[in-house]
Amino acid sequence: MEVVDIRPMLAPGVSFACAAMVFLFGRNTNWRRFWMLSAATIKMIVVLSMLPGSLRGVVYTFDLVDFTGGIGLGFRADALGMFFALVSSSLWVATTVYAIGYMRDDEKRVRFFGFFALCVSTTVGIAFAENLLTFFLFYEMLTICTYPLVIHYETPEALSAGRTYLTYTLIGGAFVLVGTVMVHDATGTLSLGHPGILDASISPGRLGVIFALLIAGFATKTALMPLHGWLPRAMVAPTPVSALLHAVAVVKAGAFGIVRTVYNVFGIELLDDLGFALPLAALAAVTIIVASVIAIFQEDLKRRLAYSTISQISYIVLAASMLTPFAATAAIVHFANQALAKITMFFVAGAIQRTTGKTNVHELAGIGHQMPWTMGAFTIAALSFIGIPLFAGFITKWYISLGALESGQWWFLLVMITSSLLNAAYFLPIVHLAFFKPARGDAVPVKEARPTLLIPTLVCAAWVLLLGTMSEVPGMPFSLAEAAVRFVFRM
Amino acid sequence: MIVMLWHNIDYVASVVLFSIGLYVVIAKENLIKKFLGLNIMETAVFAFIIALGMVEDGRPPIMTGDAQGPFASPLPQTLVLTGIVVAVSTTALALTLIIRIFRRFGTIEANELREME
Amino acid sequence: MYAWPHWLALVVMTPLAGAALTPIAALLDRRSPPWWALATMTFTSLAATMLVLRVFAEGPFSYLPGGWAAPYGVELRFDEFSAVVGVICLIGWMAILFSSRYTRSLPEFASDRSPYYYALLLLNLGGMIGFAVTGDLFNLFVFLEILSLSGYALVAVGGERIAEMAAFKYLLMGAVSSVLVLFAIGFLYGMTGTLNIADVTARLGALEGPTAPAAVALALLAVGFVTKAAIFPLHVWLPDAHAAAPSPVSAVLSGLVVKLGVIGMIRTYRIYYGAGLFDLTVLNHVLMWLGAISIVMGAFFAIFQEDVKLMLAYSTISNIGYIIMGLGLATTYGVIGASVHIFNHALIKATLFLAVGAIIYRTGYRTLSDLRGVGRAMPLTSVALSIGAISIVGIPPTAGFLCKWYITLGAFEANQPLFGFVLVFGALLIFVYYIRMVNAFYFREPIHAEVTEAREVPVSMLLPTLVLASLCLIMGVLGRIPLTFIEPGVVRLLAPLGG
Amino acid sequence: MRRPIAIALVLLSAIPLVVAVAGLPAHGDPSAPVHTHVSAHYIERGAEEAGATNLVTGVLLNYRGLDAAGEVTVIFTALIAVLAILLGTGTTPESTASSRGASDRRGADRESTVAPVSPIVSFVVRLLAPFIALYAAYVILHGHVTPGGGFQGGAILAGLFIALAMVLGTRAMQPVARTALAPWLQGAAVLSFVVVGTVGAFLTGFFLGFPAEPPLHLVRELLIIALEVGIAIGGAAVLATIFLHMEAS
Amino acid sequence: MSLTFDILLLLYLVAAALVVAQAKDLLAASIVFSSYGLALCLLWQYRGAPDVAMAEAAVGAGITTVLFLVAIGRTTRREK
Repeated sequence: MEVVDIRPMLAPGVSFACAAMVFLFGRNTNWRRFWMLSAATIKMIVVLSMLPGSLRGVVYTFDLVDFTGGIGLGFRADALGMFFALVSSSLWVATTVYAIGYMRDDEKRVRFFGFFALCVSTTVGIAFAENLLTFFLFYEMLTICTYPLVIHYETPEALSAGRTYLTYTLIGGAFVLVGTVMVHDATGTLSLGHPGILDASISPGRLGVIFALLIAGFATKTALMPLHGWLPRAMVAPTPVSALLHAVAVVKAGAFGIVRTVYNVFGIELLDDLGFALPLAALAAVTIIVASVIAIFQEDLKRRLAYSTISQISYIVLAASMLTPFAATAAIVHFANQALAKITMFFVAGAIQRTTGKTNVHELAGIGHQMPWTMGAFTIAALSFIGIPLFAGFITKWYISLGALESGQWWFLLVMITSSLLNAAYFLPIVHLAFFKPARGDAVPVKEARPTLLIPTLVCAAWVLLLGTMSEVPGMPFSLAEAAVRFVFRM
Repeated sequence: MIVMLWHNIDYVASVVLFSIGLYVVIAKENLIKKFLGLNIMETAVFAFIIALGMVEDGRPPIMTGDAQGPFASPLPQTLVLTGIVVAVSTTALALTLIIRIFRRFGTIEANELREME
Repeated sequence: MYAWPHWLALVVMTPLAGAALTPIAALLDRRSPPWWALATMTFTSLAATMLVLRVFAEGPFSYLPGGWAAPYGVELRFDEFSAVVGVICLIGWMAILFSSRYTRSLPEFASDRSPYYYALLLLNLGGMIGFAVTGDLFNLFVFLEILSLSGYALVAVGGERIAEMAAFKYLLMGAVSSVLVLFAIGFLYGMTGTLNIADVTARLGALEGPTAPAAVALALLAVGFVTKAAIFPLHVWLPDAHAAAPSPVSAVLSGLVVKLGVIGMIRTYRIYYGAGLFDLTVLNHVLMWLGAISIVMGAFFAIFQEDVKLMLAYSTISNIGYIIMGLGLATTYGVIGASVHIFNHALIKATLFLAVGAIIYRTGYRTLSDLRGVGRAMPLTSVALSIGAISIVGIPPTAGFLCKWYITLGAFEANQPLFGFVLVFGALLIFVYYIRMVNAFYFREPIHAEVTEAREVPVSMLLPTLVLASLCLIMGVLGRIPLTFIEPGVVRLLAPLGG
Repeated sequence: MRRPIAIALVLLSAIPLVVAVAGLPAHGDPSAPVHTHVSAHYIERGAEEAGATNLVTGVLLNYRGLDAAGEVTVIFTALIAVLAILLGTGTTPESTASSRGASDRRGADRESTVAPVSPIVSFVVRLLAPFIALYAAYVILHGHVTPGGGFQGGAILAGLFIALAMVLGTRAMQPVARTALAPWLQGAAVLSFVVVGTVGAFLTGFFLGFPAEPPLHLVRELLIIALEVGIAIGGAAVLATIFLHMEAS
Repeated sequence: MSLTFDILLLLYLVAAALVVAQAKDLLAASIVFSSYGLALCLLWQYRGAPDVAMAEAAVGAGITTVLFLVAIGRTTRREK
């Protein structure tokens, strides 16, 4: 059932307005905080208010402008988009609180928070994009809005990282654009409201080019290997930005694009017939393993997390390209699972850096005693990534494994197991170091991180537990994912 | 055959003059010379247009009472009148620029100017 | 209101009359020329608005000066492409307003030069308007000369060191291309005995005998107009000329004057498509390739420029490449995209040049490294500049996007995917140099005190910049209006192709 | 290095041009389209429709009046362009006259263009001046009947002015160029088209229209003469001013 | 007779154009250009275009040449 409703447009609109207010009247700290927090809250309320309807199967749509002949800006909150929007808007609240604490003494706060709000605005825009053009629009805006955040410190290193970031993502964006044009040329429509708009009447060669273009374009933001080069370098950004890039916005936008390509542009049946999904799955599998191996050797905590992100985000790609209902559920649910766990970890890394100034893994010995709450949150996230039952990550791995069995491709199971082991290999040493090793050298007494940093961390960690234990409870995001899967598989 | 060629000689001459002018514009370095070349190109085109409007044994298109045809076509002549004005305007502007360039750089040879730039 | 027929005569004659009266106005009051020019353009804009409304409501219409029927007298014909007069008036108005303060900073710009500067601007605008609305080949040439001559002089008027040389280079190439156009008109006249564009088309279609003259005339017209439009390899005059001119003039030259070469190409196509004498595939392919080379080359050169205005000038070459490529694609989408890009690029480039002009006016610097950090000192101007930059790269929802989208669609429609790729990746190259600019303006520490202390420019300069910048956004969001507006014209242009 | 490229380019363009002119209707052929289409109408009806026995004038001012308006605008543009480039550079006639006083010998020497004028030439020019002016007036006012017209006459006047300037020294002519009337004279051609065009619009309903009904033939004649005079004054003033400014630079 | 006259005039035009092209002395080139204009004027008078001939004589051969002379006087006479 489709209902015309302004809320899908309102959601990105709120953060857009917030950005405008911040840019215009952001000099005053109190007003800025007021705008940021109230916009984050309002937006979450707007998204949440659509949740009951979405669970009932209602799709909210709103067409803003029609340029001409089916090319226009439109918003559409279907189950898949709702899921992504829910994740990003709820995490925006957490990140905002955290960023207010983290960026307290920064000179360029106005610019930072303005673009920060714009980023979230565009992310929700991506989630609610009705067609590929709107998707592309927000996708490019996201690229541009994150650039000032990446180069925030304006050091030569940051500027160079920013250049790398732009080079990768803009070239990716160009691929997406050409792919989009070809889709329009082939079908005359760009709508994402169907389980597949391309059909078999188009020559396989052309479909192959479209698939390659779209996937290559989205994969640059997803940081799928070998297109991952920008992500570790972008770690020079302030920590809330890294959290945003990795957990909520940029990488997820790419993954969401791949999911949309697979489910809404091509559709399950067509891709199954064409057999394009298998190479993509193989690529994802390789990325999962290789990135994990690289992560083991990273000394810098944030860089280790970066490679971990590359590995984890590929779960979504892998699951999406399996083309079975169980795997699809895993792909969608992983948006939330990965986001919460990863954002927790970045919050922790940032909190440690702000409180103690430490960035390297080996310096963390004994820190668990000084900052028990923070490191506790870290442990929860780590266990979730490894895939221990009761934690959110387990759900993903379980459903991917079910999907692997469903599709009869046993080697996916092997990938899952290897990946879990590797995750353990690079996360557990940190936990071990933090809690079971004495602090080395001049142990300056360090207290727990300040509340604005700690509370968001703990909230996210709690959600990791909550998603892991109570995902089947009606009303939890899981049921939304199932609704999305039903639509995609026409069940 | 030869008579035909002689009859068409105006067109051919226009093309020859046009080519000479074009050659001067491209090959010569002196700016004034370039502009002399451009003027030759322009007059060549004028000659071409006037030749278009000419008639065998034609008279000027002036309709005094006793005038008998055939008359040359008046339209090409008006075009060329306008063209001449355009040509002199362009020349005046170009020469002014050349004088200013000479004041500034002390030369009007294109190759020397390129080095100074 | 818009049905009054005389608007079409007024829109042509008002700026010319205004120009003739400007030195006289200066006699009465030395400070009056800018305001007089502004008043003239205001009235012209009114007329242009009426005309655009009328063509939107009724389709193309004619005006017959002197009342002589079409092939015997000169016909003014206003079609969808002529709607460019709207943009000409808008940008002209803004440039004049901008100039009223800007010219005070020019070297050698003594106040006694001022009336002639405004007269030249008015003549330039009037020439462009006449060029866009005339339906007669020779009249086209006359207006081409008015706009070219005034254009050459406007380049030199600022008194930059190389201004006169740039102007001369422009003049030489422009004059040669004018001669070529006149030669071609001579050929067409010799074959058909008429100068009216519609009549030439019809009689050329019914032509008996050799077609070689028509082919050569086409080649001459193409070379002539492509030179005016500054397409590779005939672009060499453009960068210096547009960089040396005063910024409001650059806005007019880069935004409008080069576009008239494109309009000339459209008129040429109208004749030859309509006559159907021969297949234009070869010409189209040549134009596509030249367009593609211009896109890449213009963008590539722009990347290495330190001088902001030179950078913008090279980006003009790149963007004209888009338009010419769209024309060469010869598909509905491609030509619609190209035609609308004529309008949109004019807005965008004018925004950029005015914003840069404002910055130069305040700081006196014009290279990227000198202008570091200016974004903080002049926030509003810099925002306008950024909007322009985003638009010209073609990032939605700005004005530049839809055109590029349409031209890319056209490339696929014409089964030339290669050009689709060139276009999209050319846009990326363009982005690279605008990123350099934004980086320098916003994210670097200033190295000059003038930059840190720069204040926002006065309203007469800020207003045009901001209005144009917001139009870049509005035209992006309301992109459907120009697209649907131009569509009938394009369909009519291409109708002989589809059979 | 430039020469071979130039020759190649010129040949490359000349060959198609020769082929093209060979394809045109035979030169002077009365059955060519040039003579049978629009021109035939002019020759047949032009004299009575346009009100000028000299069809060239008739076509220029009447049938294709907008072309003529454009033409005078072009030359006006040239003047404005020259002024815009030269003014303010310290080389205007005014500043030359004032700054290069009698003490500056070089300035005095440079007043005439090429070489000192011999007394005989000087005498002849002065002697002929009134006759040339008379001839110019005839060419202007009789342009719609006999060969000639406003622009030709204007050019002759300008030529006379230039000859006098060479003979008498440019400084003697400066007062003419400096009058408050100068902008009016320079813009005369364009303005006369605007005025006559507007009058025509009121009389006939078309811009630049000339009333063709027999009772108004005198009006038509007057309008055409007004245009011719305007063009002549404008053309002469523009060319003379350009000369003076270039001379003084 | 007429054809011979034609040919002679046209030959003169081409020859004058060549001289203009090759002369190193710009003053000489300008004067030859003036004579070229007068020859054109003659040709056009003969082609039935007296109006154009008059304009060319006054403007093309006259004023244009004077402007060239002024420019040469203000710059340089020799072409390098």
